[in-house]
Amino acid sequence: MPIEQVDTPSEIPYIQILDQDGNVDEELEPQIPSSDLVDLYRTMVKSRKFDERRMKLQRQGRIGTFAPSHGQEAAQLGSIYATRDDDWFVQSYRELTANLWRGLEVEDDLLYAAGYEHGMELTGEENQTPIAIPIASQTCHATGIAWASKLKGNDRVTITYFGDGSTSEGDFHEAMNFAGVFETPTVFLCQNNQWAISVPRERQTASDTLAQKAHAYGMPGIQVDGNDILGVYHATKRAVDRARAGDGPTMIEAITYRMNVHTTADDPTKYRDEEDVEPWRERDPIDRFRTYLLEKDVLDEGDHDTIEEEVTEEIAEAVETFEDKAEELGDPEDMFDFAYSDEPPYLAQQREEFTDYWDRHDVWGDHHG
Amino acid sequence: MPIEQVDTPSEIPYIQILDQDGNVDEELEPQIPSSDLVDLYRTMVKSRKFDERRMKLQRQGRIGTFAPSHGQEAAQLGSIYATRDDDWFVQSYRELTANLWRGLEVEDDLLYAAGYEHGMELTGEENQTPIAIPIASQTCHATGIAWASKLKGNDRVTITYFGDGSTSEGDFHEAMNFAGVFETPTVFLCQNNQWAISVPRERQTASDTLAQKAHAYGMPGIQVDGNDILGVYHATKRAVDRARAGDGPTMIEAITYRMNVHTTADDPTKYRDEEDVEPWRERDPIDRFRTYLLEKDVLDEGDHDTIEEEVTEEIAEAVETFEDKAEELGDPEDMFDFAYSDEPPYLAQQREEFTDYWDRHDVWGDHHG
Amino acid sequence: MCGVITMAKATQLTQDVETSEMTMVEAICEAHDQELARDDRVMIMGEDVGWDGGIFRATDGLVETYGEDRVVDTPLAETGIIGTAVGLAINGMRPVPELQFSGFSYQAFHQIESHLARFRKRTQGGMNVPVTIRMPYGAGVRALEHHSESRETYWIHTPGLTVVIPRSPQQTWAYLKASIRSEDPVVFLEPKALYRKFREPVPEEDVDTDQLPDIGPAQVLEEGEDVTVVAFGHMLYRTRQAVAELEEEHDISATVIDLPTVSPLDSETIVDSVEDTGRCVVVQEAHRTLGIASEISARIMDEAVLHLEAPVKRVTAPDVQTPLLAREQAYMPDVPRIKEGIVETVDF
Amino acid sequence: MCGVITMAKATQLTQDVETSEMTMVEAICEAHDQELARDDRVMIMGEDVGWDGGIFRATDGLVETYGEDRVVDTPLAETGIIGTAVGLAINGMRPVPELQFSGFSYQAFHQIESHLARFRKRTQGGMNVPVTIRMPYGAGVRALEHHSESRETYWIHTPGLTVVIPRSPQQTWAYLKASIRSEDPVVFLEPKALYRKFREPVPEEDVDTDQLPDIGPAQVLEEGEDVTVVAFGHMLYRTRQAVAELEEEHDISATVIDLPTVSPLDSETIVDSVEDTGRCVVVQEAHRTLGIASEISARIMDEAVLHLEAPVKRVTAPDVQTPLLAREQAYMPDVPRIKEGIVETVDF
Ligand SMILES: Cc1ncc(C[n+]2csc(CCOP(=O)(O)OP(=O)(O)O)c2C)c(N)n1
Ligand SMILES: Cc1ncc(C[n+]2csc(CCOP(=O)(O)OP(=O)(O)O)c2C)c(N)n1
Ligand SMILES: [Mg+2]
Ligand SMILES: [Mg+2]
Repeated sequence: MPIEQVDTPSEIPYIQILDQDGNVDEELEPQIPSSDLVDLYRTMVKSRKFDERRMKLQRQGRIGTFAPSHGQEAAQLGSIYATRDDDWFVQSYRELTANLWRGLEVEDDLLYAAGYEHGMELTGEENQTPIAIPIASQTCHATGIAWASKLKGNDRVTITYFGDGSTSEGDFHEAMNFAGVFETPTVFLCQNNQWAISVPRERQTASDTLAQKAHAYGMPGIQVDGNDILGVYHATKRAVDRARAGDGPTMIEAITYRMNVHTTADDPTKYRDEEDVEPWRERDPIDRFRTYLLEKDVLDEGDHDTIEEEVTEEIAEAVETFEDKAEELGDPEDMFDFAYSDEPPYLAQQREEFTDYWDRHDVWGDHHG
Repeated sequence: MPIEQVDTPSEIPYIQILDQDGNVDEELEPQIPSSDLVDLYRTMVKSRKFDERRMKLQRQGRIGTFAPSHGQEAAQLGSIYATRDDDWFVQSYRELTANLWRGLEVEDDLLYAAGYEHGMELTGEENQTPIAIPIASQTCHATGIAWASKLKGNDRVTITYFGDGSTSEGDFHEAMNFAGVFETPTVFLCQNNQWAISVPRERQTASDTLAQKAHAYGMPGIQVDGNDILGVYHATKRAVDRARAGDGPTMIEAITYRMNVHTTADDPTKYRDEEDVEPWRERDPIDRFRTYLLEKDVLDEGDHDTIEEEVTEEIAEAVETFEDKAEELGDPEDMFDFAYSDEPPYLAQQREEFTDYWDRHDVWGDHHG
Repeated sequence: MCGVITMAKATQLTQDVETSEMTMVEAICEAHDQELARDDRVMIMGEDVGWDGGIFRATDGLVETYGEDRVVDTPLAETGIIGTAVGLAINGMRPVPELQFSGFSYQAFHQIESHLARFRKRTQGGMNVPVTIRMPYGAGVRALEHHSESRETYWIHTPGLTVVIPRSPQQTWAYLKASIRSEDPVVFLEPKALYRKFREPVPEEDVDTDQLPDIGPAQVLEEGEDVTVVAFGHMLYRTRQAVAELEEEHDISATVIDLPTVSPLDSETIVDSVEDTGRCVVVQEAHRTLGIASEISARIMDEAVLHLEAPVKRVTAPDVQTPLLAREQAYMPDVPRIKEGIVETVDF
Repeated sequence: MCGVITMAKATQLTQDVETSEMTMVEAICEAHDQELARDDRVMIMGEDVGWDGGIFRATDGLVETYGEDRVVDTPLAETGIIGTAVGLAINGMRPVPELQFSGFSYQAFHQIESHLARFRKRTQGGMNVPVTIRMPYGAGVRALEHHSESRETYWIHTPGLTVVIPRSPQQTWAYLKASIRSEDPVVFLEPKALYRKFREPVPEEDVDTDQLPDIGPAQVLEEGEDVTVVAFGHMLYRTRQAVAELEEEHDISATVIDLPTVSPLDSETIVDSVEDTGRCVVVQEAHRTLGIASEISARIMDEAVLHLEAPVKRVTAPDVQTPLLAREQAYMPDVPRIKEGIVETVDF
């Protein structure tokens, strides 16, 4: 007997369907209707454009901090497109592209970024959770949501998004472990964008891949080229189908890159060289997808400009709607709303005290700092 | 390119040197001096005897709850014996055997179990940490302690103990990940005793082995027969040598069994059958080690009884010492000690208020419940 | 079954129900059983709540009746327990997680503070997370380190949470049921020193929600003239003994107020009473600094300082780490200490 | 370098030192630098504290000087940061971990409560864990959810911790150095609204420990007759403006007390002052229920209620979840609100 080898799982497939130059692997090419292909493309372009617009609004002080999606459009869109509308979408804070696909209104995003909870109004009917800022905390919710679907006996799958850095948190570990134990229909979609603010992937963990962490929880792990929308779709579809069939969770590591700042509060020149970013420009997920669509005659040369104009227009209108709405929301009394389902007397008394004060003073500007 | 396999580590050796019947694998048999072999044996017997004695004291209400080591003596002793005295020992709460090897006085153990912090007095010179009750929390300390050794440039290794259930906690995950990233000289010794109170190993995680969790952190994992003191020694020595050489952490899964209650507050008949336990009686680590020592002529037939008598006597004396000490510690004022390095005025005032009260009332019995 | 009672005081019940004599821990188990039977969205989850029946037996026998999907032994991971409970609640379940001891709730602190307490607010009232977290808490059962703390302050100071601490088997039954049916997240702290301390008749049958107490209001248990004494949970038990002895020995007549809900805190009831009696003693097991007694004292300062004939007295544990079991009785306020506090206040 | 000053008030310095004008965040960086240079057991650790220099630049340039072993970018894991810091401290280091925002300290709550605050007690004084946890805290910088809370109560209510909240660049420099040298674990809460608000001369050279302030005592910044006003951190800044305006506009003369150490709380200094003025206003950024103002009110109740000519006034945020940035200025006490509180108390 002395020393023998124990068999443990070690397979991690790496998937790429559209290569860096937009060539497609025809065997694996998914059959996506043309209208969907165009919608997907439009969503990517809108996401990119809106990121640019938000950045300006932020620099002008009209909204607060946000985390751009730039560079990660394919990772988000290929995966969310592999889910159904009634599947659950459990986001972190960088999923603009996926949110747009799910129907997020641009003005609501801005309202939230400008500091109004009203932008995050949800009824529970949307099958999605609000932005989750504490890193990896939402992965536990995703396991719980998926678990509930299983208990209720419906076939909805839950997909949750998180970053490379998020894999270091205990919450990730516990969410994955519960998912493994209860075989919940969860897809753990890690956007490995190589950075957690200033900390590169290599210093986040000594694990060779992030995908292999799945094995610690008895679930399969997959790596995919995260800038290849078709590859991401394929990998996610596999995981979604598996979950829907009752075979449990999967973790996907989508390898991509954070092309921009971490958030608008961040200055990447402090910790990374422009040189590090350069090679990733060649791998731009939108360009790559466009090449494919042109090749496939789903788009023609002029379409891109039209789409860009259209989405720019949509965004411009939404910015106006946002500003009107923000104006209407002047009164800070609403901070008392929704604290409890019935306002306790003590809080009602405070509401009075504070609104009385606010009525007498204009105090919600910055000027009293 | 389409789908290719990523190479990830998957080796998990399983080690056994003394088999269930006490037969030794001569190639792997470690060269341990006879006097050490006898000391090890004596420590195992003492641990077992003291567990029995503590159980009685607890049933009589003379001490509070504790967690017996019964069945896990080899897992603890084989591993701690592979470390040096100046290595760091970071325990959880079930490591009686390892503690006895490190020099724990039986009366101090009892004092602590009877609810006197005095039993856990440590100066920092012992290179060990106190009992840690929050599951897996000590594994983070072990990574930190080992990290400090590395930063200070000394070659001390840190060994930390935890159970199968502990691998589910976020603390375990973060401790392992930090250890992997900073390549700390830590040995993570998991005593997989098959149970976390009532929850069996299979329901704790869907991972095939616990040892393979090491791969998620870029470190080697080893499985070992935890009831085989020689196998545990061998596996730990390998990990300790590796850590001491500066090659980083290792996780060891020692497969053993919790033969007794979880703690004295537990009733295992609620959740496990005597049948489950039965096969493990055949694998008793002390019996197995005795067979080996008899075979090897390190012990002869009468020695066991002599040793048992000696340790029983030692324990009896220690129980008396404990009771004398406990008697001396009647005054509860010491609960004010060591809260801060300098007692703040407000606390000094409270100390006066409370001691004044305690002086006027005999209030530390149970009778005012 | 042992009788039929009306129990307006502890439970708000106006209808008569079949009862049997139960300890607090049996009352918890009974309430679980009834709520599981009533609403199949309810589920119990936690470490050892299944086949072991809970380490205190608060879920004894339930897995046998309701199966492993509804009474779930989870992995050993508090963040996982609370985090998945949040998710389960988002998707329509009503999880009742047990954390084995309140001293291990800190492992899940961020899920409680950052999500459980905020989800409704964050989504503008759209998404409730009706989770009731049960935690045995407090000293008095000769347990280990981390098993005896009273840290309700952490939860009271967290806006968005409701914090319930019951005093008796009846009250526990009623408030646990009300909590499970509440749309708000509840931290339900069970004074484990009372788990098996005494028995009371507890309903063996389910009742309608309107028969369950409102979560929030304080309960005036006794009306007196000399002093208002406020307590809850384990300390209420000791306080009533102290008050009874003082009535007998010193003819002191006290109003006794119970706070089954320490958050939101019903200070109106306390303030009203203090306006009458002019004196107030608050008894808590927690250490003094920033215990709930401090808040009550501060609110009386706000609202009724002019009515005071003596300073509000806080009878509490000292501001030190909760000691191990040899000192736990000295640490907690006991009957004589409570009596001294009241006498001092009355004689001020 | 910009001058030479004596700064007894904020720092306890009796010797003259070279200074330069710094913001609070620069003062933190300077203090780090000096302590790293002075004692090679000191190390900085946390998310983005290395090559990024900290997201607020509190550790800017330090990794370049001291290397990656002493200024450590850790994985993204707060439990890991605090848990390993405890281990590092046990084995002789003096870690100064940064948690990126206090709103993410809850991930490490159990390591702080269960270990950091107890190690000394648990080992009967034998094993200290001299860890100083820095956390930016409070509102006012237009940040995201979880980035603006004031929850010092959690730490104040945890016996065994020292909790420091500085008010100015000088004070930050002095107390951070004193904290790092303290044998006790310190939670060092930095009011990020003041990070770049103003500059003060801050020593560019190291000083001996006896030149650093004692951690504990309150500081009387101004002596007045009509009312005692207590504050700390960001609110102290606003409070002083309010007091200055009131002196000018209403001829109100206030004693202003700063609490650089909110735990252990030096209530003696406050009580002494209230015995003179008969009136007290406490200003805190945190919401009201069980904020430090409640404790101060309760202690005044204990010790000085007979001296009061008006109830102790708590000027605080309301008892709701900290709102997003659009409402943060309305949420926090501002200068007019503080003035109203003081006037109400003086006119009572
Ligand atoms: C618990 C917690 N700790 C720290 C932060 C601050 N923080 C926000 S984003 C971030 C990095 C996240 O990295 P990653 O998971 O890779 O996601 P990415 O931002 O790259 O998409 C950090 C440290 C936080 N939000 N939550
Ligand atoms: C954080 C935390 N949660 C829960 C507990 C209660 N508890 C004590 S021991 C235990 C089971 C531990 O199982 P395992 O890690 O396998 O160690 P074993 O007791 O089997 O040695 C539990 C749940 C605890 N001490 N700490
Ligand atoms: Mg990232
Ligand atoms: Mg175990």
